[in-house]
Amino acid sequence: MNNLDRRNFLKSLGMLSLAMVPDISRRPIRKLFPLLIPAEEIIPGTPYWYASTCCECPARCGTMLKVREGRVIKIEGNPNHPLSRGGLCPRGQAALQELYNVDRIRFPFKKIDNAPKTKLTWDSAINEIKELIEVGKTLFISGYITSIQKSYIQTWLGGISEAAQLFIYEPALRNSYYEANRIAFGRPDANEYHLENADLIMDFGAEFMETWESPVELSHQYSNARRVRNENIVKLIYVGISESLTGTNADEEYKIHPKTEAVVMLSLANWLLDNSQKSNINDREKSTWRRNLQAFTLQKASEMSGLSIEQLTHLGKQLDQYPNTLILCGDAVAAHEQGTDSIVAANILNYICGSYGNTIALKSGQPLDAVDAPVDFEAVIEEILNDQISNIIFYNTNPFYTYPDKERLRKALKKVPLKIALATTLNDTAAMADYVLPVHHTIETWGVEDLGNEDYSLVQPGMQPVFDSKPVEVVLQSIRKHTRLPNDFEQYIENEWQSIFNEIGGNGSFEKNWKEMLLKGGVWNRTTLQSAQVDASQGAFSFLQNYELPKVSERLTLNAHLSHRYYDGVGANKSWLWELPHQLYHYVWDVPVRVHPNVAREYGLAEGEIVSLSCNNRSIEAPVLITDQIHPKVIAMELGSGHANYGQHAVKETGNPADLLPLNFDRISGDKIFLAENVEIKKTGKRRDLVRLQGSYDQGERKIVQQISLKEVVRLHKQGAVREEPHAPKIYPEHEHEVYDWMMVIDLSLCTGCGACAVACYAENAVPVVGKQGCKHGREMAWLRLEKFEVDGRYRFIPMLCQQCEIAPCETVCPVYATVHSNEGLNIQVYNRCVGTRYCSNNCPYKVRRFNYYPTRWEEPTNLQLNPDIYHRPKGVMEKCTFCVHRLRRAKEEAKMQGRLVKDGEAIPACVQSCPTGAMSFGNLNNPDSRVTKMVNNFRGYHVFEVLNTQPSVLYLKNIKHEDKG
Amino acid sequence: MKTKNLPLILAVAMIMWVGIVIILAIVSQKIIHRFGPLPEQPVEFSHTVHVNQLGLECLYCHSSAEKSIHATIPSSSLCLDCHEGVDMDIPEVKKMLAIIEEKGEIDWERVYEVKDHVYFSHRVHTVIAKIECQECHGPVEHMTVAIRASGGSSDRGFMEMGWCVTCHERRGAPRECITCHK
Amino acid sequence: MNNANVRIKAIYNNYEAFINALKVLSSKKELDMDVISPMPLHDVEKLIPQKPSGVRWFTFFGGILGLIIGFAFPIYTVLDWPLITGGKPVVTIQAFIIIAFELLILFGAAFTLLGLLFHARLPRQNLSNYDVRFSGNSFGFVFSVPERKINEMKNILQDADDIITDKLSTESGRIGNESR
Amino acid sequence: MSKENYFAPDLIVDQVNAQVLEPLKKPSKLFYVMIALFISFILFGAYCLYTQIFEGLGVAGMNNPIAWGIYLTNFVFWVGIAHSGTLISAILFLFRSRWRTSVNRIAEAMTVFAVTMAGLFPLIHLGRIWFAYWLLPYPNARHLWVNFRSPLNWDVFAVVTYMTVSTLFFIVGMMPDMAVLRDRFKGIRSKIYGVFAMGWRGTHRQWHHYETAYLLFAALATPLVISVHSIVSWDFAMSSLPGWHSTIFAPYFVSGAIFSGCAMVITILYPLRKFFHLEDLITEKHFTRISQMMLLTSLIVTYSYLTEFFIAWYGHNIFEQESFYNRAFGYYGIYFFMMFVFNSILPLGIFFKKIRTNIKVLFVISILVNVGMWLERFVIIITSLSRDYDPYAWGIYKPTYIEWGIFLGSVGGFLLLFFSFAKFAPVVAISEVKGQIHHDKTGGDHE
Repeated sequence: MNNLDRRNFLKSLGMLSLAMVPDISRRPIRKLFPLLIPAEEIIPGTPYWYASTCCECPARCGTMLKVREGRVIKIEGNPNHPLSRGGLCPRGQAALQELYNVDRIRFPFKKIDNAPKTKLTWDSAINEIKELIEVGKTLFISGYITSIQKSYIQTWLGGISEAAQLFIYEPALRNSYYEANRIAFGRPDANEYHLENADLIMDFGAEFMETWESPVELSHQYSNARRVRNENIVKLIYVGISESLTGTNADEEYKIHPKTEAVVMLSLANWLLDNSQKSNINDREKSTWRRNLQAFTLQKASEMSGLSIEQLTHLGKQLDQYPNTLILCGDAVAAHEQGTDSIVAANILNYICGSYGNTIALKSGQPLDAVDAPVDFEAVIEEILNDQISNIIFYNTNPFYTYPDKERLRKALKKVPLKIALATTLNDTAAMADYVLPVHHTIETWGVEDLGNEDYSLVQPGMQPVFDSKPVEVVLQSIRKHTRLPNDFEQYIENEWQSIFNEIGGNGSFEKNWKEMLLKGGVWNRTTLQSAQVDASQGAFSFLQNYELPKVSERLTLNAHLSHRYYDGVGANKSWLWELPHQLYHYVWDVPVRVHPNVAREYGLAEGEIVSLSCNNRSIEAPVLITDQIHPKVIAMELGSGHANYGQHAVKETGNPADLLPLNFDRISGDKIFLAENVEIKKTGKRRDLVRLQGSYDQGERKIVQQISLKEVVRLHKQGAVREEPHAPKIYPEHEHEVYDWMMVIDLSLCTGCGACAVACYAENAVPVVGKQGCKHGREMAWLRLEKFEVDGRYRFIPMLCQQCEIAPCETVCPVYATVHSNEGLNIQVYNRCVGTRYCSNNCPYKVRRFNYYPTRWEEPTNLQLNPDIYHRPKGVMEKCTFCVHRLRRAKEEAKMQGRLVKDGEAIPACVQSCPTGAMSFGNLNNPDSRVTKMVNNFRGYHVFEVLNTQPSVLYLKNIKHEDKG
Repeated sequence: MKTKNLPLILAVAMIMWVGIVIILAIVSQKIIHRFGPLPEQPVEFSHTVHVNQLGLECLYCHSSAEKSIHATIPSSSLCLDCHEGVDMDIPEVKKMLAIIEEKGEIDWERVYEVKDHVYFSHRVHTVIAKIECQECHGPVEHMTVAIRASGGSSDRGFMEMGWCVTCHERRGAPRECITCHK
Repeated sequence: MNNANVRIKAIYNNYEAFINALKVLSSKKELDMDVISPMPLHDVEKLIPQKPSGVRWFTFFGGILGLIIGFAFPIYTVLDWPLITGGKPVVTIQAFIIIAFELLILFGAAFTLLGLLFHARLPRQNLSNYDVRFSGNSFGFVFSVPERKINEMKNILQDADDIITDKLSTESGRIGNESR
Repeated sequence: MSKENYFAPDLIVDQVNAQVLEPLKKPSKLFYVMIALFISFILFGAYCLYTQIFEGLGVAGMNNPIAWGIYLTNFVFWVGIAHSGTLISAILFLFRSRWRTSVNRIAEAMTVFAVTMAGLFPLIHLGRIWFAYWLLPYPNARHLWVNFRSPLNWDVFAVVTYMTVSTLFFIVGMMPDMAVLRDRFKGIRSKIYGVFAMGWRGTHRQWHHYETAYLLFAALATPLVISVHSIVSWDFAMSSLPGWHSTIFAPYFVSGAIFSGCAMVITILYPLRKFFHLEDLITEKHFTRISQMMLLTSLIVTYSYLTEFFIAWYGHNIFEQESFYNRAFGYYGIYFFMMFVFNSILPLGIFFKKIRTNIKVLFVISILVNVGMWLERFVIIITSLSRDYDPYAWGIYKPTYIEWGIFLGSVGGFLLLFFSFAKFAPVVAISEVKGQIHHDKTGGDHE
């Protein structure tokens, strides 16, 4: 059971024998291989940065890849990219785990049905495929890929045979917004949101802080709206069917019956027409609008949705009271047959409230057919079933996880003679293929993404490929050489870029422009919001006339929504995302189904009990989690569990919620349905405890999360009030920090609890992952965690990390000086001096210290991600957040080489760098014009557990509680 | 054996035993570290010839000593710059050319190595502290194959923490734990 | 005591007889004798008064030494490399008081043992001037007298249970060597 | 006050030797079985320790909020038991109490062996045990010393001092008895006793210096007992945890130590007396006296429990209040109530004469008190850690078989040492008993 190798035996000898003779075993000699070709500017030991784009989800945020010794070790947001502005979401930060994944496919192999897997070399695989692909029609099914790659593949398919078809299967991306705009305004364009101009955001199920549209960009805009501007901050009202991060961050939260959001919106529109002066509809049209909308009374809406009349009138008054309103309608609510109708209703309400040209606009240039509608996928399957497709190529997609009826898909695939999968890691779909060819991960490939409004974002490889994989384009070309396509893809991109460059009239020579594009990571010239006039009259009226109310089922509805951590299941092979606790319930390494207490009482369910959910004659099993934040008629479950085979981290014992979804689609846009109606719950009698990392959500009067009302903020601001340091007795002399005194300020009103900082910390500091058993025993290693506490009835989030206290309770009790106070105000943890008494962890009131109970093993490819500036902590050693002291040290060294002090913002920890909303700021207190010194005596500032006089270096700013005026 | 002086014998034995152990500890500190296991390099590169006679700078080969934390080893292309033309007949040069032919690169034995919890930056020491290479690496120009030797004042615990700390004390360099501990 | 060459060991089982003999013998100052008993006897204390034992000074000195080391050593180590921990000053006297107290007791006890061994001439094996029965339940005397005084001694010790006399070979065979 | 004779009325000096030396004869078969059992405990404990060192501390039950488990409970438990020995032999010697003579050797032996067991646990609970020597302030090449401000370092000094002083006190106390054995046995065994007797002859001068030395040892050992267990309590009192951080901890732990020490003395005395037929030397009166001391310290401990809750209630510090509410009614509430019953309610029985003089009942009470005291340390350490300041980091701790194995190993070690000592050396202080009897017989108190 325990491997007594040479080193451990020597260790026990050393311990038992009294000899003080030091370990004089031979010093291990290691070989030194100088760089093969010493490229002039590559100097080992210094980090390099490549600007690229994150392809983890269709939002396409700009990223910077940090490269050390030829391998990417960190992904950070690109500071001047319009979408990310330096921040990233947790999924973006965890992209490296797909690149360095133990389950990556390392060599091409062949596996025909249940024959054994045979290893192939590249040439033999390509030759075999070469002949087989000639016969019959070829179908290329891919996920959402960069626009340039799509055009490359389409031209390549054209070379095979005109009947060859490319199908983009990305159920999470919806066409309903284009359809809704076409119906309402006759222009099938996407929406462009500007939350920063809004005073009131009424959000019908659009989880813009998690997965909707472009979460990082929208979170950033929302955080700008949350800052106090002319004595006001934005108010967020969330109306949805189940709870979410966006709902929890909202000021008011309402739960409505599924599929009734359109009625609510139209009834509000109707109410506004009668009682609000502000709507921009001229009187002439008002009568026609009133005639069309008079069917939607508040009474009807209240009856269908479950909201009371007072609540509805309150919502109406809110819309009337605030000048700049914005109505969002998202997939968590509108993912049913009449989803597009709800979005049209949202457009109408926006139109009536006058949001167009102010907080929302139509974005031209976004390609309409970016994604093929899932309803057409049915047609494709029919085609396959009657033997018209002879070979299928899968790339970067996993229909075997998201497609509801697995049997039907399997039956269809049986009829296809040649199935090829171009995949980085083996997922459910690749397991079905005959030939599996390892393909580059997006961090190892080229690409240009069209962001609309003539903005382009570049995908640039950061390193040589980790394994013997090839880029997709080279594989396709080697299968069948297409004359007009150049062999290597970079050349193709340069040509394409040449045409785009001419089209948008770039200045200067192409070479210079291309270099600049490589450096900046893309080209974007965000013009201001075109306030193109939109006229919704004729489209809306016809829609309103023949809109029939959705039939609402009284039985339970399952909301299988996209997950904040695994998106549509693609993140389920990343251990950091499983170890990052769920943002609301802090469960890890499992996906429970969330039920309302009434449902739990009705079926006699307790937390952790396994129930079997069945719908559309398919059933899955999942543990139960009881929460009162959800609508009584709805049970919710995030996508992510139940993969057939998707690597060692995927959770198999819990079922896949996508199985229960119906096979019909949105009646207008053909998008996928994410709500399953008439779900039955049956107890199975089995139990599997949920591992939850947060002990309790009730902070009592511990004042960990504090809140201040908007009126109070305005009043104090007028007085020019300053935070007065609570009277702390100065018994002993103060520490002096002459040069640097690092300080972090976290603004709780901007923090949305998304967890990007927590995953960035895992990536930067090689924090070990302990797995489900480790978390179950309470040994999670996260240096930074998001705590959720109730304050004045609403839940708020607070990032909790080592506070680097001036009077640190942990330092006085360490017997071996393993943790001491530095002259820069940091609490240093010297890992190789720690003996492991763990007294420091007991004495820390914030409990932010983590102990290595077991040695951490970094299996073969994952160790490439380790940052050489970080010590790989052995077992028996205490570790904690060090404000990323290795980054501070690097920055100080750079500054010292140039003979100056560190500038503000040059030396920041990974969490501050990755925060999409800019809630965290970090700087040197001795530097008078740093952001931190200005914020330090902000009257909203407070320290957690100030009563203990630990004088932490982390200052939290109270959350501002929004209040209605008058 | 008379029991009379049994306790005496016991006491003496104890003292002797402890004494031996202490002496062994001190000696081993000295011997082992001072010279360390002599590395066998694939090619007998002679520093004396290149530095003393030809007057080459340390930085000519170890180019990034002033630019990065590692003072790198030159790649074979640097050796070939001269040795493709000059004194090809010396046996060592022949051996080197053969190795480069066969493996493309010479796999040098590593002589100096810092423990993996230590952050040691060459450029800080060479550029900011302006320390001579000989100060730490010993009189390399008089060595044929570079061996582990210290030119520094106190040789006790060479390349150990104490040795670095004394030097930091002497030169007034920062003695914060975080300067060197990762 | 120059030519004391005869050693006499007297063993008494009866306590009264032993005390009476002791009264007589104790008056003879020149006799350098050992009064041996299996347990401490206060009557002996009164009859042969002794100075207060020197072990006290050992303990006192040991304690003071411990106290000094207890303060000096921590202060030296802290000043050698002044690492700041928590809000405490570099030289924290309060913490060092505890170390000093512990070392005071440690050195005190160690020096008491040394004092005892030094004063009681232990661990010297001087079992020739001893008899096994003394550790049972009998009392007795051991002293050396010159040849001529033997019978005088004998009649003093006549009601002892057992008297053993043997010639001492060398001059140096002193008995009461733990005189201090 | 009337001279209460604590020994069997007809006991005379001659029989003392016979009675005390009787157990040193050939050991009976049952003795070998017992020794084998204890050795098996130790081997199982060693195996668990071996697993823990090589696989990592994760095999034990500790986790993030509760980083100290039952290793610390065992440490405080064994140190607590160790203090009763010094108490009975030193403090009662200073008080000239008459009943201590026949009990003090057993108590001192218990001290020395309990301290050796206690000394192991600060090492066993370390994460990297192979660097334990860093806790000692030895001059090293790294110019690094030890943090003397840390309570754990005071612990190192306290336990080392206590171990040395109590061992010296034990050896010096046994010198005269070893001389008795040296004279009674032949061959190699006599030589070993000779070594321990260090040439003791019992001359009046030796007795004179011996008495002074013994008095000084007792004088030094008394403050040592108080200080060592105060330092052990400061391991917890110096922290900022609600439930640990209170000024009553030093007297509370010292009285708790004496309380559990006396209980362990009774637990050991009862079987020893029966097994080695020492009924004449150790009479019911001894048990009564020890139980009275137990009662006194039990009252102090009860007072301490109540003050802790009073502080929490009166102080209106929300952290303290919630921590103590959780201690009584939280996940570990049952252990708190068991502790309160065993430590506070059961010993009240000793007020009644019937119980005080009935040895069997005292034996049962003493065992329960020991369990109660172990639970008290368990409750203090674990419940305060499981719910303290930050509600996020509240957690539950469950000991694993490794920790129970190591505790069993320490119990086995203690009993093995004790029973082999009882077989090797006199269980009762022969010379002191003789002195006591002789003193009574020759009448009157001369002081």
